[in-house]
Amino acid sequence: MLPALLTMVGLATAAGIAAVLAARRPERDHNRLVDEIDALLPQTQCGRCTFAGCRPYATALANGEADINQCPPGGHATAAALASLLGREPRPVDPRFGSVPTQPMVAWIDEGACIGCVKCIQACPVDAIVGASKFMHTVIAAQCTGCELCIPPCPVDCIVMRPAPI
Amino acid sequence: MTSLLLVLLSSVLVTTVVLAHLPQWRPFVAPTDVFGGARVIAILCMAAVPAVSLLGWLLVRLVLGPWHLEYLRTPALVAVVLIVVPLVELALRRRGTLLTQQPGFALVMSTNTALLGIALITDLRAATFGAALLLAIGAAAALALLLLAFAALYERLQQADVPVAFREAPLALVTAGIMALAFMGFSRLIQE
Amino acid sequence: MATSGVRGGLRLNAHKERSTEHSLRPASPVESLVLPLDQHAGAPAVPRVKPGDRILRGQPIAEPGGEISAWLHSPASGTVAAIEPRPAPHRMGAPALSIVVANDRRDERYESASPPPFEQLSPQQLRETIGRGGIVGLGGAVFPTAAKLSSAAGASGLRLLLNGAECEPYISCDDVLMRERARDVVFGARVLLHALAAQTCVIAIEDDTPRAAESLGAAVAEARDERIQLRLVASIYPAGGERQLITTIFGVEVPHGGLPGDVSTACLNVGTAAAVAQWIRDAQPLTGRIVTVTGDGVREQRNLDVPLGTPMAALIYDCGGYTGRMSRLIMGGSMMGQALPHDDMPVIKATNCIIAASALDLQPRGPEMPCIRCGNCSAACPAVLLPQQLHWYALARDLAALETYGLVDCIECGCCDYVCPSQIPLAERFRDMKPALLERLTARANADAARTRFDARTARLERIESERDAALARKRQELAKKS
Amino acid sequence: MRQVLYALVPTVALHVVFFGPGLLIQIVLGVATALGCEAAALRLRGKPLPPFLLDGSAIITAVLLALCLPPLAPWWLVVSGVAFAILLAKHLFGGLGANPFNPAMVGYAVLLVSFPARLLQWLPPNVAGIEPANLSLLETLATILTGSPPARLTWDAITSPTPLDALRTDLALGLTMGEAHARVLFSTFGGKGWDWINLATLAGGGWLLALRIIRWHIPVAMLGALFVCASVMSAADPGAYAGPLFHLTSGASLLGAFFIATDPVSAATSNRGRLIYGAGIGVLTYVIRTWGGYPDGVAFAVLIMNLAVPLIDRYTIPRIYGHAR
Repeated sequence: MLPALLTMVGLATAAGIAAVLAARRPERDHNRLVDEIDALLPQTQCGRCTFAGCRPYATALANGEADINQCPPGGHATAAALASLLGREPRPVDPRFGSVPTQPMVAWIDEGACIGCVKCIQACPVDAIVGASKFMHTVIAAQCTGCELCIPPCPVDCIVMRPAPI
Repeated sequence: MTSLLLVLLSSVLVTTVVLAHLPQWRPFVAPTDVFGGARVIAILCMAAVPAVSLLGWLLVRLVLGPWHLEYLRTPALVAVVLIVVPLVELALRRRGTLLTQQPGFALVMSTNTALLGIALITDLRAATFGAALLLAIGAAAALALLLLAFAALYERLQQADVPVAFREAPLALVTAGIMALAFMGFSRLIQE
Repeated sequence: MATSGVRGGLRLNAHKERSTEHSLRPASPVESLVLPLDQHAGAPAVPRVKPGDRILRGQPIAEPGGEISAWLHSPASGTVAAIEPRPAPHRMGAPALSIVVANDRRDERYESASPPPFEQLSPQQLRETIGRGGIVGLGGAVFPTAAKLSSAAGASGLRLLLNGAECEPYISCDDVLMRERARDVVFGARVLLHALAAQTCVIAIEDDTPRAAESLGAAVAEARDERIQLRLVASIYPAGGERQLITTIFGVEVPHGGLPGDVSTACLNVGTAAAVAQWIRDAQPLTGRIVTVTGDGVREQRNLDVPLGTPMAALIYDCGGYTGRMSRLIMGGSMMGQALPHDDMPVIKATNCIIAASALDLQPRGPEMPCIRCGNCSAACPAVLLPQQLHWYALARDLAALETYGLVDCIECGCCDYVCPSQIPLAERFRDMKPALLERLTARANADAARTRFDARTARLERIESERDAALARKRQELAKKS
Repeated sequence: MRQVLYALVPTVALHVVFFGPGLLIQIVLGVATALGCEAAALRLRGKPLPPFLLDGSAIITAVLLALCLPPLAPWWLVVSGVAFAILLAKHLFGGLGANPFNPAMVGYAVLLVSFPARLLQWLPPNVAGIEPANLSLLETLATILTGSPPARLTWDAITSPTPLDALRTDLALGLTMGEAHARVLFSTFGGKGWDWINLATLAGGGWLLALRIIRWHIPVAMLGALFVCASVMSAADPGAYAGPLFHLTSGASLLGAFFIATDPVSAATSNRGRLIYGAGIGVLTYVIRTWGGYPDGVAFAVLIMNLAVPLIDRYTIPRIYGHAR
């Protein structure tokens, strides 16, 4: 009786220790997972997911602090890919984070109305707006991700979203 | 030679069980990368199967045997699986082999039947440590290969025009059945 | 000795002799010429004339609309009748903005200052001059020649490859061109060698065009230019594909995603070389080309020297009209050509051949059966792809797998279609899937670029922040010292 | 696929010469079942009948399966085998072009595993030195339909093991190779009768190769691997293992190499993959024949390698033009 008890208790303890050891992701694994998630995100850097950019969102996903349906620019395809990668249940994008765009859009500055305040330049997460203080600004369409972050700061509302050139 | 073939035969039984689980690794998902998942599990098996089998064999010979506790063999081997798999998983994660699953029980869940089965067979069949080693390594290789083969086959079948009623699990079971049929060819390979 | 270093390919019945029996003759002039502004690769040209303007033959009527674009010259004297959308063959009959020229049949020539002998120009000046001739690749890709030369020029050990291997069935315009204008080809080769600052030139032709070989051989000998040599290649379709030909002649493969320039080669069509010669030597810009009119559906199968903008209907009429067996109209060869919905479309710079096909020429495909993975297609594929696997993934629209199996490397030669026992239109399916895959690749490239820029900006902001903090701390320390 | 059927004609003809008209009845039964099942499956799946029914693939499956069965096997054997092949192995997986396992071999394996005794009741060849109980066409038909031999004969009087089977039994009884070979069933390099049938199969296969309907990779790799295995083992112990020529000319080696393993749907698809696939079949065939529980291993070997095909395909993508190695 005693040997049996000892054996099983010993084995169970060892299993418990192993389970505790394996319960945390080692850093390297964590970083690779973040990279892998980041690769699936559209890199719009719009922050609509409530995080400061795509990589912060990826980190939150890897930590289990965010859901897979928070990326409107990525649309349902991205949500499905994230669900598949993370082994979670796929869900459509949550409309609370924004509507899924039907076509790629880029920002466009009405250069006649622009007063050269540089506020949009500071807001652009990918440095896609060029210009200087008191000079007209313009959006480099090829580099614009369509995040719309430049629209709220504009004091004269001269920025509009237009379909991306092909 | 003979023991290797024996191992192949033995692993068939357990593998069929594992394979029936395969579609469930990524529940509810259009399985975009079943093969990628299977590759990770195959690597895990390559490492865990020999470890579990040998530890189990030693445990039975050195602890359970002398104390006449053979009736505890199955629960003891389950415990060995529960010890080894998380540690192997940890080692893989340290190496950076991508495991997207959250750490915890997922991998144990999907591999325990196979590991336990192979450990039991090793324990029953191997008389010496050398034989146990050979059996364990052979079983690990066979299991890993079969997993990969079945995952690749599963991915191919995803795109086939399969009658709706037979999609996913039914077809996986039929396939596993035909596989078992194919491996019947190895039956009586070793007359003991 | 004819060589082929290419894997796969097909020996096809070339059907060329039917159109090469008659000698080349100019097409009969027509009343109205339609010149689409986007008939070359790259940005559309921008008109320099207004409706009603009087123009002369060879006068530039549209200028390049971008970095990669081409000049357009009037093929006849007359007036600009309109600038309006007209059905265009390169758009499968959809309208393209075109300059319509009303021919006054006076054939008055536009006099431009004739350029100095090309040897006196620097390679760069010469390339610019070639660009002003409106010259684009006449093999079918219509890429502006000046842009191509500029991207390739200056590489060390650069070789010029003139492609006279007209491997596609039915087309014989290059064959006829090499027979009749071999001197132009050789002169063009010398001009191009100078423009590229290249040292060697290979003119590659197929071993089933002996008269072209003879005539070119004589022209090469006459030119006494040791840099130029003639090479025969086995007539296996698609031996004349740019990449395939480079591999056959030089034994190197153009890397994936690369250009011939990456293996120090500039590859141009022989017709382009002849057009360059006519422009540089005779100051005649590209206003016409040789077109093969063939197929069982037209009465007189032959090659014609056709002014650009001539309606195809007029060309068919010029060749005696349709026969009763005519069933389909195709621009290009029987393997890669495009079916056209009607013949009310102009000849453009890309029009090498018009096939009025009967059911004998192009047998209608049988009903499509499932792929049985026989592998005939992969044996025939010159790009060493596995079309049977690509097809499987194309049906499943699995873009990731299509990328792995190299859909981007498909040259759409149609060999797989031709050999498929299940009558699967493979090349068409691959063509349909390519845009989606390219979109995916572009999206990924854009995302990568955005990520890099975002990371750079984040790093910059952090640096500025830490510098500001450091400055603040320093100031505080100084203040603390003072007090 | 019609040519594949033509290429089987010599094999079938010699089979009839040596083993009587049973095979023809089996083929008729099998083809009828195959077409019936195919039509039913197509109807159920809502596919058009004519192009699929007439493409010949179902007929080939039936003929190959019939060729593997003893000529006097009862009718329900071939019918159930073919039905399994067409319904389960083919249409369940998506029909023509999608079946990962060779349907004929699935049908055969099912029968072999379920009714091993029936499948071993082969006939003695009709050659000088062996006096088989020659059954007339009518008697053959009656035997197949009723499942019992004509009243004047017993099963034991009619049947005889195949050379592979006989050899296995003899070796198990402790006879050496030489002694086993001296028995009446064997000719110089194979079983009597079987040598000629296999020669006909080789001719048919060669014709298919010449027509480029099949490619050389799979047959050469399979027969080569079988040859190498048999050579090595019989060189090691000539008394216990049969030589390479015997292996190549007995059982379904040649039929398998040219007609079964080359089924493109279930085979590997790149040339390198085909070599691996063929070699795998050769090795497994030898292993199962020599050490396994069944007299012939081709069917199992083919099925096992079928399973490996998607994996092989995945790792044998040829280098695309312009890509770095």
